[in-house]
Amino acid sequence: MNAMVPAVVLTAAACAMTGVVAGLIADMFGRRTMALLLVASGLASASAAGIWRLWSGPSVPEVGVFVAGGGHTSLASLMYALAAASVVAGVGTLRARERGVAMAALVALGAVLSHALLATTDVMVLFIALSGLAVIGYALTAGRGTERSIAAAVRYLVQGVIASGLTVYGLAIVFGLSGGAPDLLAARETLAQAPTAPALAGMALVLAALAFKLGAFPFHSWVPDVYGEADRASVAFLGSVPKVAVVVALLVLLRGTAFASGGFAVASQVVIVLALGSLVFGSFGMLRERSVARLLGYSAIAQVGYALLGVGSGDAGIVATTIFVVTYAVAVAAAFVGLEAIGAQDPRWDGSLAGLAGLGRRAPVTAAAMTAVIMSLTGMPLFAGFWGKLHVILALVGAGRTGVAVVAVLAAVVSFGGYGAVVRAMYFEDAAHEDLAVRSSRTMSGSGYAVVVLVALAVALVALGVVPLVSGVARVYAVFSL
Amino acid sequence: MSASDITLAAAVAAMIAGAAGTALTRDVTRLVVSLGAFLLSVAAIFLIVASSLLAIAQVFVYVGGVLVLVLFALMVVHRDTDERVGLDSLHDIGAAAVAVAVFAGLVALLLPLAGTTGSQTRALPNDIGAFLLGDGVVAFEIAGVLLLVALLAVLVVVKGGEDR
Amino acid sequence: MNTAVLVTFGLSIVGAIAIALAGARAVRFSRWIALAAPAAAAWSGLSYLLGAGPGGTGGAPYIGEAVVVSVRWLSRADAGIGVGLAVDSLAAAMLIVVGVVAAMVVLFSFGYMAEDRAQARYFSLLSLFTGAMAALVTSSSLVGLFIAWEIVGACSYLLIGFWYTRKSAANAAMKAFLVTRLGDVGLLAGLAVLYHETHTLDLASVMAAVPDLAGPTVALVALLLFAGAAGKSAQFPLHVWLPDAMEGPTPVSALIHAATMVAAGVFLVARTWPIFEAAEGTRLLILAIGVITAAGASVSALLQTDIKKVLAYSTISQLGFMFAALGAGAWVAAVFHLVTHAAFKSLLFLAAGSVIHGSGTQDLREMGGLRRAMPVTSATWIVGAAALAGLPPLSGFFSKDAILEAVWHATPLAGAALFAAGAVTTCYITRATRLAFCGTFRGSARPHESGATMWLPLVVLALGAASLGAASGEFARAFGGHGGLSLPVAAASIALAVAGGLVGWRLGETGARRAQSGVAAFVAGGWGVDAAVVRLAGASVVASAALSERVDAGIIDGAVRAVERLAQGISGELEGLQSGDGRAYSGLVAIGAVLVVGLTLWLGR
Amino acid sequence: MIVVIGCAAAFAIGLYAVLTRRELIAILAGAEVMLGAANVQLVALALARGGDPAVASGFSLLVVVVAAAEAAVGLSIVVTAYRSGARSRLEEFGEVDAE
Repeated sequence: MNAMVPAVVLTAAACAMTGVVAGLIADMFGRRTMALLLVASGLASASAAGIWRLWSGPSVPEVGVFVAGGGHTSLASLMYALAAASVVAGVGTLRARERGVAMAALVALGAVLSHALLATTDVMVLFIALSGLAVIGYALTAGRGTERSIAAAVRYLVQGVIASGLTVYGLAIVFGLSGGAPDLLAARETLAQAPTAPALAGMALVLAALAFKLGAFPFHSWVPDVYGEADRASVAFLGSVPKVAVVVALLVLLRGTAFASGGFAVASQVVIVLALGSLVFGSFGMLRERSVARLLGYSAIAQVGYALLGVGSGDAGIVATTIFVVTYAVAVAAAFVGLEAIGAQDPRWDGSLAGLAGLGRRAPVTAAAMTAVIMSLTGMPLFAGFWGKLHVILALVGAGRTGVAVVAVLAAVVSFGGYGAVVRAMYFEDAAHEDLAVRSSRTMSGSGYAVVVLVALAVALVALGVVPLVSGVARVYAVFSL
Repeated sequence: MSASDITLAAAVAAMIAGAAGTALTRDVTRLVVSLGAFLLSVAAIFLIVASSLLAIAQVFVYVGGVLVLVLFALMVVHRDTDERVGLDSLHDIGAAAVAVAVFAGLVALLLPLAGTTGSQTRALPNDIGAFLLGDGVVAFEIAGVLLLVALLAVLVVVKGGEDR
Repeated sequence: MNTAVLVTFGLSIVGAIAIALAGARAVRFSRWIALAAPAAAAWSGLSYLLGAGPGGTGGAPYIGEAVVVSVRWLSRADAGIGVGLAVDSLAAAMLIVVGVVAAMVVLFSFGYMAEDRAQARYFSLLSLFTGAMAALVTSSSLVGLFIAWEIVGACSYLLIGFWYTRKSAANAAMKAFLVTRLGDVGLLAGLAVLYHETHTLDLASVMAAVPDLAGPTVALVALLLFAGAAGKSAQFPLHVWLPDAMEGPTPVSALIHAATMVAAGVFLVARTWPIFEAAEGTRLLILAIGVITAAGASVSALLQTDIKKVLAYSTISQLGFMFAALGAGAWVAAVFHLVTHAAFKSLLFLAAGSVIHGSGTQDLREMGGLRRAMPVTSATWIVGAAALAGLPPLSGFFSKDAILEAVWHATPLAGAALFAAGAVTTCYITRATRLAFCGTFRGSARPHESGATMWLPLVVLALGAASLGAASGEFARAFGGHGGLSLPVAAASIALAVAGGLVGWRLGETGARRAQSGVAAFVAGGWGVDAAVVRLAGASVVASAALSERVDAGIIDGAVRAVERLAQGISGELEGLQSGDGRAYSGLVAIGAVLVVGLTLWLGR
Repeated sequence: MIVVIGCAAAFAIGLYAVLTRRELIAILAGAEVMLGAANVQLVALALARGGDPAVASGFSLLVVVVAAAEAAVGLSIVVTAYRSGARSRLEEFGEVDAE
């Protein structure tokens, strides 16, 4: 039995769970900061476990319930690290909340569920992990406790239960057609011989469920909502870690399991359609948005479009998608950590673009790091995001979808308007009110956590953008290839 | 038509009736009763086609847990109104069209599959336990994580509302 | 192996970081670091030329020899894209240009930027720019070139908006960014098509594969690459950003917006010459655009009252000359003109910077008589102006005549237009010279000569501007083509230059006398002995300038605004989906799922 | 066969309830109907295709547990939302514009 669950999965999950338990115990004694840091350190050691596994020798992919090893291990490490970053960055906010530690624990459990989702070919695990992540999403959104955030959680919940019902039905079909075998890898033969139309419908429902989780068009409605209303540090987790997991799960399902066989070639076309819709909707949606977090929500829709383009462009797309989703996850986590830092430095900030005016002078370090993050999201060369977009576009062209690639490039051009507005607000616009003294005295204690995490992530983005120029992309990103 | 077939048909009919009642009634009490009927008939179908354990779990978890929760929530939400609370819907043709499309699509896709003969044996509780602690242990463990998640989530949500 | 190139990048990045870290207080010391990267770039170019010897390249625009370093990106063999550095004669020539001009600009900036509080940022960006530009010219693959291309664009953006508290500077930076990106989209699309067709973006392999490509494909690729080049090199109708870019510090204009970055478009075309050689139709378009740009911008330059704007339009016009040469097939002439232009135009910009520094104004109408107060500046300016005008034996004469000859032989009509543009060139530069340096001072400040760190670079560049013509023979031998002069062309161009100069002299005088009376009166006021000539010239100048103004404001800006409005409109329409109504959202999820299933079944039927 | 039709019908009815009900609790009740119907379908299809009853029942059991957990969280959100402003209908939770 244990052979089916590679040791590294257990080790990492155990580390994270230990952190959760330790944190909850510390919370009982009222040591909230310590509790939060315990949760974070559990996640950090989970991340380290994966890195140690990579260090200790070339990993052999093991196939079972989990397809672990190689890229999956490093992706899991990355996810735990990002979850830890979100907890640490949120220390300032979370320790002011009565259930802050529980929220951090939800983040940690979310990382464990994402890890489970990352490489599973088991429909049961897939379903439970998806549901768990949905529940975490509702709770973290409502946990902010404002009327608006609760309203957003309600809207998200109603959409989520529909998606959940469709997911179970889709899984019912897939599970039934594969002769009652939960492992899609084992069910390759059975599923390939099943009647095509129902099998396709089942796959389409599963695809729709994953697309909902990703926030792809037309399942996108909750994204700007949740990104705009939940705690910024929570979004740093919600927007990054589950995204990596779901995108990779999609890759594994569509390219590695029963769905990869001949009759399912349509999947890539459907994915491309969803991707194009997301690209167009997200890119244009960014243009009118005045709230930074909601703008990043639209950006997330567009970026999911790129990830799906990678998923839809054949074998060459596997590496491209992984590279893209890794760079995007780091960037989006950093972006929301940055918003957390800005909000912590100036509690009066209302989250609007206009409120960022003059940030370049008020908080030069935060603004510079934020600029690097935005550049990476934009896909500028020298930043990690460039490599992601470049590879997706090259993969598309390689797969003979030049027209789609052109649309992707054009959508990127449209999105410049949205990203440019953020940088422009920080550097090129004057603040309406310049009372630095008041500002600094009101700075919440704990903003330091967010700033440090932000700078670390921004440096990582620049490093991931520059190092490949020197070493070649292959060496850096080989760690992440599946 | 054997006796079990007739029982099954009755259970299915009760399930549809319960669902319809849940969807359409304008009365709170009837909603709860309809939902209860639906959940119980699901348990009955489980009992007939699959396993007694599943049916018992369905009764315990849903009828004993969720239904009480629904009732409780309804009471909280409507405690300050004296008269009988009405429930209404925004019936619209679009939603009906979507629902009909889903129904038609599912029947068209799945009906051909149902004719094939399957195993007629039912699962014993022991077998289910062996599966969940054997091949299904990962899913089982992760369901445990999910329950912890749900517990924390409820705490966070309720406190989040109070923090304001 | 040419490790000096690697040293250039290292110094550039390390320098940029070191200067930025050292901050404002240590900048008097740390700014010397910014000289290191240009010096290394110039040295690496020079050492290659001395080592390989002219003539060693056999006339090809790109050869894969002298590869400095090369790495592959993706491990998959078929999808592999190499990125690497290679030095050949063309790259070496560009390296010398970049290195020398950058070094002079940095040195000049010591004095020019002495009072600025954000010097550290300035020198740090200059250092980074130099490295990126060196990477651009030495990249052995189009991907590397594109990356460097974007980085120099970003540096340009940041330096135009250097004084970002000024609204106009911030807007100019944004405009430059957006307009050049427009071209970059074309370039990226071109690379995508190339990659699709040849499965490589390695320069050497791409060039080897060009003969196998279908005619329309080559034409398309050439067109898309040219779109990128036109954006960077400010060719009509993408030229609108360059005059605005003068909002940046003047030495930046000298380096980026005169000598190096804007010439990158010319370099790109030269680098990928086999593609353009095979695409005759596209070359005709390039010729047309080049001639339109050269003639239109030179006329626009005539009417400017801001000394930097004169030079900006002049740069656009000279780049038009280069593109005309490329269109006519004479890429060697274009590259040679690129080199000489880099020398004399950066000289002119720096001299203008010195003038601005010394007289406290950018407005030509408030200058005058500066030759007495600023002898070194005015002497070097005149050398640069004469080189720009194409007077023998200065460098501009040789390079421009090569272009005129080539274009004349290709299409006499275009040649004639270029001859006219050459005459207008002399005209505007003479006018500007007279307005600034002759007569009496009309401004309010006390003009004074600039310090040694400022005039020394002027002298060095003036020597280059004067003498580079001598290299024309060497150049022709290194790249192919012939270095001799065609006597009739030279005679005609000299005659036209002299005539243009005389008209310009008159324009300068009237402008000086009626300093404040507005543009139309300014030209119309040119009564005198040769009133008829001046009036004819003046009327057509005003008319065509007004036309170009209207093209700029009405059509191009209008188009930009229309695109913006369209995007906002689409955005507004899509916003309807995000209505804020929870019911609509959940409906969308259900309908979406039905549609996804339906689409899947339909596709898989 | 009858089970397949019945489940499809119940699922569609549940979906209709979710889409049209105004009271949040009624929406969640509709969602329970969807999940219950899908769960029956899961068992029935797997058995019809010759699946192992133990495996199918185990999976179905997990679905029951997960759905109940989701329902608990959903109801807690509904109650919290009500307490935060006496709102219990979906249309009362419209998005307020940022400005």
